[in-house]
Amino acid sequence: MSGAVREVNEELAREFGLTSEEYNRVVSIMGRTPSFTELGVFSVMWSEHCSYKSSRKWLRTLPTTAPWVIHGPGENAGVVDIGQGLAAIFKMESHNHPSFIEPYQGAATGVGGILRDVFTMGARPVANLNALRFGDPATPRTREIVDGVVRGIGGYGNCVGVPTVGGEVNFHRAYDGNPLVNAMTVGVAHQDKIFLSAAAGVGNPVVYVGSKTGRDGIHGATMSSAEFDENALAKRPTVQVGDPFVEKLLIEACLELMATDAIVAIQDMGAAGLTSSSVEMAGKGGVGIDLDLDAVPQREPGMTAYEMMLSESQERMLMVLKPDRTDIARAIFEKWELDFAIIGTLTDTGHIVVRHKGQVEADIPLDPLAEQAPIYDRPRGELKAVEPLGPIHDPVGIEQALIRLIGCPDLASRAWIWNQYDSTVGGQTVRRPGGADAAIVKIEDTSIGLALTTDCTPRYCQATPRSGGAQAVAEAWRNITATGARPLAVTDNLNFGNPEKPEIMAQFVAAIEGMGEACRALDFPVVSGNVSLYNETRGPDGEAISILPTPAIGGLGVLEDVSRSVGLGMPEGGSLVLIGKTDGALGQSIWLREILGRETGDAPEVDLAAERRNGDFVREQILNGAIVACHDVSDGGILVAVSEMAMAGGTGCVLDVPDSGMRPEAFWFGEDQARYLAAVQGDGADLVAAAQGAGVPARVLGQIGGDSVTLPSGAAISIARLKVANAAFFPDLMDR
Amino acid sequence: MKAGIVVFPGTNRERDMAIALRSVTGTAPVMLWHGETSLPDLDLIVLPGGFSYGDYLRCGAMAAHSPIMREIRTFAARGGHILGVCNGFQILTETGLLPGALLRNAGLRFLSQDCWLRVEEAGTPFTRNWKKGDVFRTPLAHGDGNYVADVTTVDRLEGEGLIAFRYSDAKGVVDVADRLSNPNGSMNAIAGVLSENRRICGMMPHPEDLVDPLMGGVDGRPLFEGLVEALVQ
Amino acid sequence: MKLRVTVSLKDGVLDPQGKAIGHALHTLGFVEAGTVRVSKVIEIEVNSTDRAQAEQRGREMAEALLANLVIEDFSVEVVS
Amino acid sequence: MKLRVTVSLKDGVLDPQGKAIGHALHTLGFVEAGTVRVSKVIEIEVNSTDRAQAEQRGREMAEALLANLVIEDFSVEVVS
Ligand SMILES: Nc1ncnc2c1ncn2[C@@H]1O[C@H](COP(=O)(O)OP(=O)(O)O)[C@@H](O)[C@H]1O
Ligand SMILES: [Mg+2]
Repeated sequence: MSGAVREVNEELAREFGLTSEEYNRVVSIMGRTPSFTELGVFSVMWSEHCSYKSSRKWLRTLPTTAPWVIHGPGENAGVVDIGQGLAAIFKMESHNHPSFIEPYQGAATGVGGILRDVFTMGARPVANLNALRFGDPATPRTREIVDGVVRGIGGYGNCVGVPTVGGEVNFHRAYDGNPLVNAMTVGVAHQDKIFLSAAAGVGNPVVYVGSKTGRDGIHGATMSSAEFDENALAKRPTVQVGDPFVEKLLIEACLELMATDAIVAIQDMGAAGLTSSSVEMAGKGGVGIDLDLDAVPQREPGMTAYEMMLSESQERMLMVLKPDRTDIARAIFEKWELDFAIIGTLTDTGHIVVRHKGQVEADIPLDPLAEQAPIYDRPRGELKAVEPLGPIHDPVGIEQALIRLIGCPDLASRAWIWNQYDSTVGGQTVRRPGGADAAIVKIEDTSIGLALTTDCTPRYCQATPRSGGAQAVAEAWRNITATGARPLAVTDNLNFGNPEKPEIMAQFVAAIEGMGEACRALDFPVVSGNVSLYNETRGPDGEAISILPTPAIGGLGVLEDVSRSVGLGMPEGGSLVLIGKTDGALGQSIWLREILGRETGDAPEVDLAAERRNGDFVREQILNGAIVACHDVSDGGILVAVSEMAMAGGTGCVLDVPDSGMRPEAFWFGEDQARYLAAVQGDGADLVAAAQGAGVPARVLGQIGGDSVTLPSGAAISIARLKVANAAFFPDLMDR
Repeated sequence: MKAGIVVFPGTNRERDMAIALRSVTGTAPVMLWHGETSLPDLDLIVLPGGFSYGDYLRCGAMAAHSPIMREIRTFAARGGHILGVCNGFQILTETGLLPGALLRNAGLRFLSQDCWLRVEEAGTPFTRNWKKGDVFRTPLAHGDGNYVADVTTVDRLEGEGLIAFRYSDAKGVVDVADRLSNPNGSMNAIAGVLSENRRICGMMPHPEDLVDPLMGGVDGRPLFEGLVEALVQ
Repeated sequence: MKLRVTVSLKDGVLDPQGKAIGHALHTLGFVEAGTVRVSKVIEIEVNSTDRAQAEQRGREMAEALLANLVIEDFSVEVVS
Repeated sequence: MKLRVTVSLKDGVLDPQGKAIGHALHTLGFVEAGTVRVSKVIEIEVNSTDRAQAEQRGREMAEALLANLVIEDFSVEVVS
């Protein structure tokens, strides 16, 4: 998309991503043909990315409140009360399309963007996480993308000095042409020092800070809402480059300014840059805004109004200041060697007026721009029927299957990835990646710990979107619970295909219904999130391939006393207890896929009442000291979970379970939900009895000790062997 | 012990360092802004980790020219004690206060993991609470920690006992070619070096991130406790 | 024979490193320094006697590996 | 006027990046590739009309900041 001004008509509007009907609505709002810049503003504000036009109706069905929720969706990030007058501020956001085009910069700027959403509210970022989905690992392009994305996330996060403490990774060919890069940031602020984005005070100055504006990423917002096709690579010049050094300065400068009382409102310039930040700030505050683009710090000569309004140059923020405080603010930004410019004022006109070189380039009434934004109730089709599970046989045996599962792309050790992320900077990381089901970060100068996780099992969502959506929420809740923390709230990142296809819309709605149900049952409201649609690739043969539906959940929990958290590693002696009911659900299991090569059957059933009961029991037993190590049972089932605990702590386990009458592979590798493995001192009888009293199924699974995982058959699989099998995948793929 | 921590644009481990120092001294160290042209009365100056100036051009190159570095040279010339960790070590080599240079990690990737360090020189203010040959664990987090110096310099460091720490395995075995125990490929597995007067120490790993059992151990504490004992007379 | 492949950021693409260097030069008193851009030069010894062919191979190397064509341009010279 | 300062690792200092690129080129089938060395080129627009003086200033910039003489060599050209 060039910056050259062209004649405005319906054809241009369509190039900008508006439908004919949407264009007609623009003309009627304006009462005339819009200018080139005005059309640009409408097209980005009404893009899927900014307007949520296909998803809004359904997002509204999610529960968003709880006594501890301070700000739910609608602000830059969600805010929850974590005690002692403090708040956790967090959000997750996608950078899928940019990361396919330029993996390093796409992922890096994704991290930069989500950091800004959090510190713009007054929080110091204390942790980053990322949820990644890549294509078939056998293809060279997947390797390039993995390499670039991991380097990009590390390159940005390490430099800004925010520890990257967790995340998740899956591989599936459905992501071949469309990887998913979802980044999450968590920050901490004082509850009485939270900054919002609604502008106020006619006459107040509008101030631009950060980096200069270049021609980066113009029309990024519309691009990220467009399907991918063979021409995707031709759209390359819109790639933005991140500067984490400037971001670090921006964090420090903003936090320093926030300690004074100069700021009326503040918002990062994210997608659709100056347009969305100014329109949203003025719109939320019910005021008008005049912008003078001559004052905008510019990196390149000859930029047009259109280009400046749509530029997605990184590391920029927009603020409304108290007029008598601009000098204080200027001094702070100059100290940090950042640009600072007064580029406008708030007005009472209710319009956004954009001036450049003596011309009015845009004059748009804000109310209709927001209120008449399109919102669609897109038709929903039938969900694809699930392929029946089919007959089960075990061609390899339990021991062999375990070695294969523990080394497969979805279960192999992720150390190769997290070893490239600084997870300790800040000196507050209590449980690092791989150390517990959720990362634990202490809040400096307090005893409070935050438990953080991201979760989603796309293959379940593909098979049964409703229970897949519920399962993603339940697993996040369970992972937090397994550390002893109390789950508080979630942020989500809903990654789906083309919503104009009825079957995709059906998936989307079913997944949200499942999520909502789980959030309600678990008192785990959604406080922020992001939607990424049109995640499809059109191959050269014209066939559109949609990603697996991937509603990634970012969960946050709190520990009043962080020293009570538990990790995965089992201490020598004592017993391992299985909490929760085992029916041997093999549908959509990893065992089925890796051993029988099938992706069939229903996803495991999610019994939310059992989740709640079992989880509340486990948390109580962790906090009272009975459970000394804990791990939820998820991908790969019981035996994989036992092996993960054994590898984490270097202590094995002798498994001793009577024949249940169930097929052994179903017992050991089935993926029934709502289950935990709990390590206790002694023989486990006390915990089993306590569980019985609470109506929670529990049984002793074995005795902890030794350097092997020993099966009831007597077969001993050494931890050393497990580790070799587990460690190989990433280095073999990436460093060969 | 009066300690000061220098903050450059892009420094990001100053808080970690402050926590570690405060936990052994009981008082908060002072933060020193890179633009300052005079120093308060101090027993110890710490150049902490991070990405001063984004690590652009070469790690530590731009910070080495900050106004405060002139004062720090004077402080060093008067026999002051200086600890440089990670980016701080890089800055010390860029200013010439310590010999050698730090290149890209041999594997060309950023590394964030625990490593083992073997104490090579006991009895310095930085190592007095260890014995020669002691092994301790510490996190490292860097992209450019591959220590190099010309052969003459390395021979001199080795000969004069100016190698403070070497990367090793958990048992203290050093194997320069082994990427598991010498992760960044440093020459002679050198992880930390001393100035001739042994009052300046630069090291890549982060002992300041392992001073609290909650964070997984206290292996880094002896360094800070030793400094307090050495510098409070 | 030796190939020299120069890889630079495309015009208009932000060069954070160049920006920081320019700033540092100013601080050091090199006030005449204006825009700074940083490029990479990759010198490759090649076993070849045909200059034109070597240059062609250099271009192929740049496209396949040395340059990221999304944000970078390159040029190839045969220098000896 | 534009200065071009080329900064390369001294002979004898191992260049891990060059080594990795050489290895990758081989993997991609560029079997003719021998030793690979990577250098940095820093281009600086300068406000000057005197070539010799500009070059002199370029050398000063390199010595002061752009090169680390412990491990690197540099050369300076005035290119326009
Ligand atoms: N899937 C979702 N669930 C809940 N809230 C959402 C979801 N998607 C977006 N939101 C909320 O909508 C608002 C706008 O989101 P977004 O446009 O992504 O923010 P930004 O402008 O910072 O990029 C935010 O408050 C966000 O938390
Ligand atoms: Mg925002």
